[in-house]
Amino acid sequence: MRNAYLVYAAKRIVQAVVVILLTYVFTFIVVSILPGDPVTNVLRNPQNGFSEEEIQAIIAAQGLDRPIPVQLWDSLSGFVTGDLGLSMRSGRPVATMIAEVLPSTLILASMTLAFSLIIAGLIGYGSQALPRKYGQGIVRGIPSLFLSVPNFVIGLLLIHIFGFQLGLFRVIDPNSFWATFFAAVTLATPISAQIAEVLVANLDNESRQEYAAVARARGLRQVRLFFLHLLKPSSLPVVTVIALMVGEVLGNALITETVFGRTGIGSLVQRSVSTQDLPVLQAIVSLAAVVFVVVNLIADLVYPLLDPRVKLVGAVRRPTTADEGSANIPSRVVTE
Amino acid sequence: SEEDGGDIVFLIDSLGDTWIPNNSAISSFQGHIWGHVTDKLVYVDADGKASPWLAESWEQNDDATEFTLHLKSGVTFSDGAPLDAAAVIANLDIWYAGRTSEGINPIGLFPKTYDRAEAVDAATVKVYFKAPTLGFIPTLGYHGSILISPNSIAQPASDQADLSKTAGSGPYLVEAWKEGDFVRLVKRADYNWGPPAVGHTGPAFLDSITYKLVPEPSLRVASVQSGQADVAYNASPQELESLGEEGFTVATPRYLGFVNGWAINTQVAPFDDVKVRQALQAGINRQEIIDTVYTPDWLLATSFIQSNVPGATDHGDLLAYDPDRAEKLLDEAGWVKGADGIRAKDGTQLTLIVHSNPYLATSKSVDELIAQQLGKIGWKVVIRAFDVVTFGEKVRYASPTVPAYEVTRSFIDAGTVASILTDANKGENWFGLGESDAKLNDLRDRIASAGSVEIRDPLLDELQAYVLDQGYFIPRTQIVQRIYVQAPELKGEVYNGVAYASYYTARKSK
Amino acid sequence: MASQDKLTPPLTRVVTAPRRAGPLLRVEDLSVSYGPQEVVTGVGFELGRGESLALIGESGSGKSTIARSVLRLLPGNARATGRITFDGQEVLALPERRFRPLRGRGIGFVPQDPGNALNPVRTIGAQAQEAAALLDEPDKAIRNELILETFAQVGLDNPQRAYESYPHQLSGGMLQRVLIGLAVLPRPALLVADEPTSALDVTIQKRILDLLSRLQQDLDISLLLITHDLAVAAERTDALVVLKGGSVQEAGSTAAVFSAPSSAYARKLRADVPALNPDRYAALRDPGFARLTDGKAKIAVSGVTKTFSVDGKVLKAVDDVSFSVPAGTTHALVGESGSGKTTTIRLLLGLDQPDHGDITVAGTPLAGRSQQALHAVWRHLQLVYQNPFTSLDPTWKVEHLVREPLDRFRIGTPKERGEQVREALASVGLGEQFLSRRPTALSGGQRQRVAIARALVLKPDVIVLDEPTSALDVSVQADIVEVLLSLQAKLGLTYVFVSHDLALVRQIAHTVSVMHRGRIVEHGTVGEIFDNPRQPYTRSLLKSIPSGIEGGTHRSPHAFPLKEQIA
Amino acid sequence: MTFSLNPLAARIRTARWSETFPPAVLLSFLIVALVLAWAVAPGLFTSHNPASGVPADKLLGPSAAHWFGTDHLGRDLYARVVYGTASSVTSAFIAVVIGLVVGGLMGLLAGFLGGWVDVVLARLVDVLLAIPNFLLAVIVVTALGFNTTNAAIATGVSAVAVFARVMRSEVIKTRQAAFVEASFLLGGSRWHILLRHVLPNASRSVLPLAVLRFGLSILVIASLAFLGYGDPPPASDWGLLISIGKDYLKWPWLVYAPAFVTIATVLSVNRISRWLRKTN
Ligand SMILES: Nc1ncnc2c1ncn2[C@@H]1O[C@H](COP(=O)(O)OP(=O)(O)OP(=O)(O)O)[C@@H](O)[C@H]1O
Ligand SMILES: Nc1ncnc2c1ncn2[C@@H]1O[C@H](COP(=O)(O)OP(=O)(O)OP(=O)(O)O)[C@@H](O)[C@H]1O
Ligand SMILES: [Mg+2]
Ligand SMILES: [Mg+2]
Repeated sequence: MRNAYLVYAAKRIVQAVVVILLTYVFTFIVVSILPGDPVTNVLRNPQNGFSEEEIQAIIAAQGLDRPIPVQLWDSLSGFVTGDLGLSMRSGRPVATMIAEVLPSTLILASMTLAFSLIIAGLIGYGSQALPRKYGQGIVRGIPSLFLSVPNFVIGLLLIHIFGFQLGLFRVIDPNSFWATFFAAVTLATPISAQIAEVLVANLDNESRQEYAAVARARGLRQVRLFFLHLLKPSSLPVVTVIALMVGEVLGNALITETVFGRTGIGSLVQRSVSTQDLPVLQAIVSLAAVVFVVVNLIADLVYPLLDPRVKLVGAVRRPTTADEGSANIPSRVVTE
Repeated sequence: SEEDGGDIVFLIDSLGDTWIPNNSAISSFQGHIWGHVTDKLVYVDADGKASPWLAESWEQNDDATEFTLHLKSGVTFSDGAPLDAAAVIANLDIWYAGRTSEGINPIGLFPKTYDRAEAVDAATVKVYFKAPTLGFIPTLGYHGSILISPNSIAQPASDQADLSKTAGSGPYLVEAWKEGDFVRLVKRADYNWGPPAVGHTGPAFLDSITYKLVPEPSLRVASVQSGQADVAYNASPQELESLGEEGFTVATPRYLGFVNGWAINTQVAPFDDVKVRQALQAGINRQEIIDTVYTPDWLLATSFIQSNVPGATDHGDLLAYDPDRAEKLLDEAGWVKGADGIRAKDGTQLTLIVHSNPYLATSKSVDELIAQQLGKIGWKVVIRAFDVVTFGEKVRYASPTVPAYEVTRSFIDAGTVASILTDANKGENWFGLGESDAKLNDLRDRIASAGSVEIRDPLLDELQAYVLDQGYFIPRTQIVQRIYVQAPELKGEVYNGVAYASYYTARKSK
Repeated sequence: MASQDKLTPPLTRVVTAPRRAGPLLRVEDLSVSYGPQEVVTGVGFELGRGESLALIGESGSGKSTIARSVLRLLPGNARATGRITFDGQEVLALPERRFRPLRGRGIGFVPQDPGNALNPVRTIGAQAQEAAALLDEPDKAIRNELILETFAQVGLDNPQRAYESYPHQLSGGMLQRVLIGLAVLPRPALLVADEPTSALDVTIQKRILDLLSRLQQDLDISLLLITHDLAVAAERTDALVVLKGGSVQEAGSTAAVFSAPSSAYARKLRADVPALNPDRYAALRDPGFARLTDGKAKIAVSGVTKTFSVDGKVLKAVDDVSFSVPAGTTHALVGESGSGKTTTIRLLLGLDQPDHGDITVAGTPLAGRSQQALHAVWRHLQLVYQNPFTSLDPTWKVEHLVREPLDRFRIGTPKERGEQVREALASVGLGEQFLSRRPTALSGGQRQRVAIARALVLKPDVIVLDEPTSALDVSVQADIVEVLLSLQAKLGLTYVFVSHDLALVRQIAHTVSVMHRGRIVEHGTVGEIFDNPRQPYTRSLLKSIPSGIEGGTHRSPHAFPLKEQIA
Repeated sequence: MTFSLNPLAARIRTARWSETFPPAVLLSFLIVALVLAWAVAPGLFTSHNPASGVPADKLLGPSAAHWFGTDHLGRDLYARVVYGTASSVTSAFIAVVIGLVVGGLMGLLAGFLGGWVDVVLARLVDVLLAIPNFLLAVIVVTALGFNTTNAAIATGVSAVAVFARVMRSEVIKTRQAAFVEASFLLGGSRWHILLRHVLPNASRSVLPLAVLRFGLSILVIASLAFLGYGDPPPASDWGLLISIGKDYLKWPWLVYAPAFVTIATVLSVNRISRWLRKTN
C-alpha cells in the first residue's frame, strides 16, 4: 500500500512536470502565430507617423525577426531557469509585473473559492434539508440560473447597485474590502454553481444509498445525517472538482477584473493579449498551467489519503467536473 | 490662496503600454501624465499657436536649416539635474534616433532631416538640419517632445520603463504608480517655469492628481456622477447631453489635425471614377451623424482639416448632403438600382468596404449610420472591425483591399499636409494617386516651397477645395478624440493643441 | 468463547421500556403508492412480542416498501395510508420528532445489501457510536465496551479490529454481522431484516440466519424477516405473509402455509424453490444421463492453470483444473464466490489464455488460435452472462440484439435472419411485441431470456451459462431453467452451467465439479455429489441449503461456525 | 394512429407523459423552439429592419411599436435580437460541433485504442486542460482575428479537452461493459464494436454535455464579444448587443432585453440538458 502510493505519487509528479513543459511549448507556438506584436503595435499608432520601412528597421534591430524555434529555445531555457524575460510592451521584467498583480488576484481567488464553497454548501444543504416540493425545487434551480447569466452582467449589476446606488464601495478603489467582496461574488457565481451541481448530485446519490436509510433507521436526525454521513463522501469528489475550478477562476478573472477595474492577473492578460505581449502571455499561461497542474497534483495526491476506499492499483479514477455531467460522477470512487 | 490644494481623481480607460518616454509619449492616455510630469520647449495652444516655454526665444536662418534656442535658466529636473543645453541636446538626440536595439524608439514625428545639435553655452542650443525644416519649432510643442532628465535618458530601457525612475521638469512628480492600475502625481513645490501662455508660471494649485484606470466607460461616468471621482475621460457621447444638464462640465476639445473621414483609394474600383467619389461625398448626411452619434459639441466638417488649424478654410458647400445629386451622379456613372435596392454595374454591386478605426470609440457607430444613409441611395456598405494590432497590420493607405482608410491623425503644421498625400519624398500616398494627379503635385510643390504663411494660405485653400471636390477625402465630422466629463467643483484646466487637459492651472472648490 | 452464547451482564443491564399489552406490531389496511402508482394495497398483519414473521414474495411485490413504511423510511415521492401500530403508537400519524426516538431503540433495521449499508468513508466504530448513543449510557468507556462486546457476540473474532476498520476492509459476511450487531445493540423490541442474506454466499447465508435466530431468542426480540425464499422463511419464522403485486395472497402460521399452501401463488412459490423440489425437472433432464456414457466429450479441459498478479502478489485463480463434458449434457461448476468459476469459463471460451493446460472444444484445441480461428469456434460456443443488466447494449432494440450474431457471422439472408430472430425469441417465450423494446423496458427475467435467445439464435452446440439466474428471484429462475432444459431436450445442447446454488444444480445438472480456491475438489455425477459427498467442503456447501421446516435447523442453536476470519 | 382506447392505458400514458416531460422542461423546449424559429425565419417575427432605423427615434424605451425599445442609432432592438439569433445560435453550434467532433474523436481513440495513443492524447488533453478555458479562447480568437465565427472556433477549441475527457472515460466504461465482450463473442469486429456499441453508449452522456455546452458557448461567445472580440456592426449577436448596451446604462433595456433573452435561452438549454441526463 505504502509502496503503491509512492509509485503512484512519483508517476503523477513526473506527469505534472511533462504537462507543464508541454503547455509552455504549446502556448509559445499558439502565441507566436498571433499577428503582430506590441512593438509594431506602438510603432503603428497613426499619431506616431512612422513609415513602414522605419518600422521594419526597428523590428530587425531588436531581433524580433529571428526564427520561432530559436526564440522558443531561448524562452524555454529562460523559463526553466526561472527567468521570465522582459515585457515587449512595457519593457519591464515580466516577473516584476506578475509579482505586482499577483497578490490582488490571489486575494480575489481565495475569497472566490471561499464564497463558492459557502454558497455550494448552502445549496447542498438546502437541496437535502428543505421541504421537498418548493424549497428544494428553488434551491436546486439556483446552479442552473447562476450558470446562465453572463458574468459581466452580474458584475455590472453589482457595481451599479452596491457601488453607486448604495455607495458601499468606491469603484475607483477596487481593492477595498467591499469592492473585492463583490468582485468575488461575481466570480463565485459560476464557480459555486458548478461545485454545487456536483455536490447536489453526489448528495442525492449518497442519500439514496442504503447506508443513509440505515443511519436514519438508527435514529439520526437530518442535520446529523447531513454532516456526519452525507457531507464527507459527497464532498470528496468535490475536492477534485474544486481543483479543476482553479483554472476556471483564473480564466473568469479576466472578465471580472476588467469589469471591476482591478489590476490582477486577469487584467494583465487582457492587456497583454490586446497588445500581443508574448513574454507576458507566455509567462502567465505557464504560471496558470503550473498552478493548475500543481493544485490538481495535490488534489490527486491527497485524494487517496482522504478517501479510505481508494486502493491504488493503476491510476486513480477521478470524478469529472460538473461540466461533464454530474450523472457521470461515480458514487464510489473505488478502483478495482 | 485659500483655494489652493485639493486632490483630484481622473478616470481613464487605459494607461497605455509602456512608460519608456520615447515609446509612450504619443499615447492618447500616457500623454496626460507626461503633460504634467514634463515640460516642453515650446507651448502650442488649442488654436495651434506656438509660444515660448522653456525656450524663451528662438531664431532660424532663412532656409530653415539652422535654429538657435535660448533656454530659460534655473530650470531643474526633479532629480536635481539642470535643464541646460546639454540636457536639451540629449533629448533632441534620443528623439531623433532612439536606441532601437534596446527597444527605445525614435519619436515618429520628429523631423527626419535632423542633423545635430550643439551647445553654444549652457543656455543656448544650436540645431542643424540637413534640409529646410519649417515645422521644427511647432514640433517642439508636440506631445512627443517631452524633456526628460539626461540621467533618465542614460538609463537602460527596463529602468526607463519604470515611471518612478524617470525625472521630468514638470509641475508634478510621480508619487506612486502601478502598472495597469493608477498613477498618482503630487505637486512639485519649487516649480516656477510654467508656459506664460496659460497665464500662470508658479507651482500648481492642486496637491495631487490620481489617474485611475477604469476600463468600462459607463463606470467612469457613473463614478463622477456619484462623486467618487472628478474627471471621466472618454465618456460615451450619448451621455454628454444629460451630464451637461446635471451640471457637469463637458469638454470636447479638438486637436489640430485632419478631420475624421476617409482617404479614398482611387486605384480601387469603383472609386477610380470621380463621379462615384463625388456621389459618396454628397450621399453622407453629416448633420445626422452629429445629431445621432454625437452632440452639438461636435462640429460639422468644413474641410478635411479641423477648422481650428491655421490655414483651414470653410468648404462646407462641397460637403452638403444632397442625396438627389448623389443618385444622379451614380446613374450617370452607370450604377443602376437593382430589385433589391442596391446599385449594380456589369453584375457587380456598388459596395464600400470600411474598416472602423480602433482608435476612435465612436467610429463603428458612425460607420453604421453612414451605411444606413448610403443604403438609401443604393450603396452597400460592409463594415469590418479589427483590433489595434490587426488594424495596424492590415489596414494601410492605398492598399488594394482598403478602398477607404479612416483617418484620425493630428499634426502640428498644415504645411506638412500636402506632402503626405502623394508618394513623393516618402509621402504616404493617401489616395493611391502616386504622381498621377498633376494638379495635386503642383499644389504640393508650391506649398512646400512657400516662404511665408501669406503665400501658403491661398494655396492651402485651393488644395482643400480640390481634394474635397475630387472626392479624394470624404470628411465625416470634425474629430473630438478626447472627451472629458468633469465635476463642477473643478475649474481652470487648460486644453492644448493636441486636446490634452492640463490641471496645472486648475483649482477645486470645496 | 462462552460469552458469545450467553449474554454478558452489561448488555442485560440495558433497561427496556415497560411493555404494553397487545401485539408489538400491527399493520392494518396499509397502502403505499409511489407517485400515481400504488405498489402496496390493503396489507395487514400482526407480529407478537418475541415472535417472528416473514414477508415473502417475488421481486417487486412490495416487501421492502412495507418494511420501510414500518420504519418510516419511504422516499419523498411515496405516500402511505392505513394504520401501523407499534407498541401501541400510531407510526404513520406520529410527527417525525416523536417518531425518531423509536428508530433504533424501538425498531432495529438490518438491510439487504451489507456492502452498501455502512458509510464507506467512516470507520465502523464511528458508526457504531451512533447506535451506542441510543443507549442512554453517559460513560463513553462503557459504551465502547458495549460495542466491542456486541461485536464479539455477533461472531466477529477481532472486535477491536472491526471497530477500527472501514467498511470496505471487511467481507460481506462480516459487514452483515456488524450491521446486525448495530441493530441489536440498543436492544430494540423489533428487528426488521430486509433480505439480510440475498447478497451473500450460501454458506454465509446460513451462518447469518442462524445468528439472527439465536439473537432473536436470546434477546427476546421480535423479527420481521423479508425474503423471497420460501425455504428460508419456513425455516426461520413462526408466521408467513405471502405477497404478490402488493397485496397479501395468503397469511398464517408457517407450518400451515408451508405444508399446505392454499393460494395458487403460494403453491407456485413453493414449487419454484429448487431446494424443496430436487426432482422438478427430472423428466427433462434425466434422459441426458444416458449420454454421459455413450456421448463423446464435447468439451475437454485438462490441467488448466491461470494466475493473476495483483499488487505484486501472485494469485492462482484457476489451479490445475480438468473436466470434460459429453455432448448433450449439462456440467455444473459450483463453488463459493471467488473460487475461480468465471475464470475457468473465460479460459474455456478463449477470452483469456491459460498459463498451462489444454482446452479442446468439439475436438479442436483452443490454445494458440488466432482471432480468426476463435471466431469460427465461437460460432458454435456461446456465453450467457451472469448479469442481464450489463450484458445487453442498452441502446439497442431487442430485435437487433438477437440479430447481431447472425449479422456478424453472415448467416442466411436478411429475411431469414428476421425469421430466426423471431424463432429464437419464441423459444424463450418472448412474443413479437418485445422486438422493438430496449433492454431498459424489460424486467430482469425478460432480459435474461433475450440474452439466452441471442445465444440460441446461432444454433450453437455449446452454451456456457455464468450464473444466469443468480440476479433473478426464484420464480423467474424457475421459468428460465425450464426454458433451458426444454431446449436441451429438444436440440441436444451442451451446457456448462456455473452456479453457487447447489439446490439448483441438483435440479438440472448431469455432472458437477466443485471448485474451491481455484481447484476442483470434487467431481462426479449429480447423484454422486449430492448423495454421497466426500469432501468436507462439499458437505458444508450442501448443509447450507435451506430446506424449509422438514430438515431445518429452526430454533436449534447448536454449534455452528460462528466466526469469520478477518483477512 | 392507434385506436387503442383502453382508458387505463391512456391514463398511464398521460401520467408518464407529465412525468417524463415536467412543465419546466416543456417550457424550455418551447423557448428553444421559439429561438430556433427566430434563427430560421426572423422575418416572420418582426417587420422592423435590424440594420437600419430612424436616427431621430434613437434610445426610445420599450413600447408597443418597439417591444425592446430602440438603440443609439434608432434601430428596433427586438428586431436586432431576433435577427441576431441566427448568428448567436450558429456560433454556439459551431463551438459545440468543434468541441464534440475534435474532442469526441480524441477521447474515442484514446479510450478505445489505449496504449501510446492514449498516452499521447491524454497529455495533449492535459495541456489543453491546464490552460484556463477562457484564456485559451481569448488567445485563439486573437490569433484567428476578431469576428464571431472565430470566437466560436476559439470557444470550441477550449471545449475540446472537456469533451475528450468525458468521451474517453465513457468509452473506457463502455469498453469494459459485458455487452461489448458479448458482441466480441458474437463475432463483432473492433470497428463494429467501436461504431455500434461503444460510440452510441458513450454518446449518451456526451449528448447532454453537448447540449449543456451549447448554452455555455452562448455565454462564452458573449463574454468574448464583451471584450471586443466579436463581429463588427451591424451584426447583432446577443453578446454583442449586451456588450454594446452596457455602454448605454442610462437606457438599461439595451442591456436587459438581450441579456434576458440570453439567460432564458441558456437556462432552457441547461434544463433540457439536465432532463436528457436524467432520462438517459
Ligand atoms: N422510490 C421508488 N419510486 C417509485 N417506485 C418504486 C420505488 N421504490 C420501489 N418502487 C416500486 O415499488 C414496487 C415494490 O418495490 P419493493 O422494493 O417494495 O419490492 P420488493 O418486494 O422489496 O422487491 P425486491 O425483492 O426486488 O427487493 C416495485 O414495482 C418498485 O419498482
Ligand atoms: N482479471 C483479473 N485480475 C486479477 N484477479 C482476477 C481477475 N479475474 C479474477 N481474478 C481473481 O481470481 C479469483 C477467481 O475469480 P472468479 O471471478 O473466477 O471467481 P468466481 O468463482 O466466478 O466468483 P463469483 O461467484 O463471485 O463470480 C478471484 O480471487 C478474483 O479476484
Ligand atoms: Mg426489496
Ligand atoms: Mg463469477
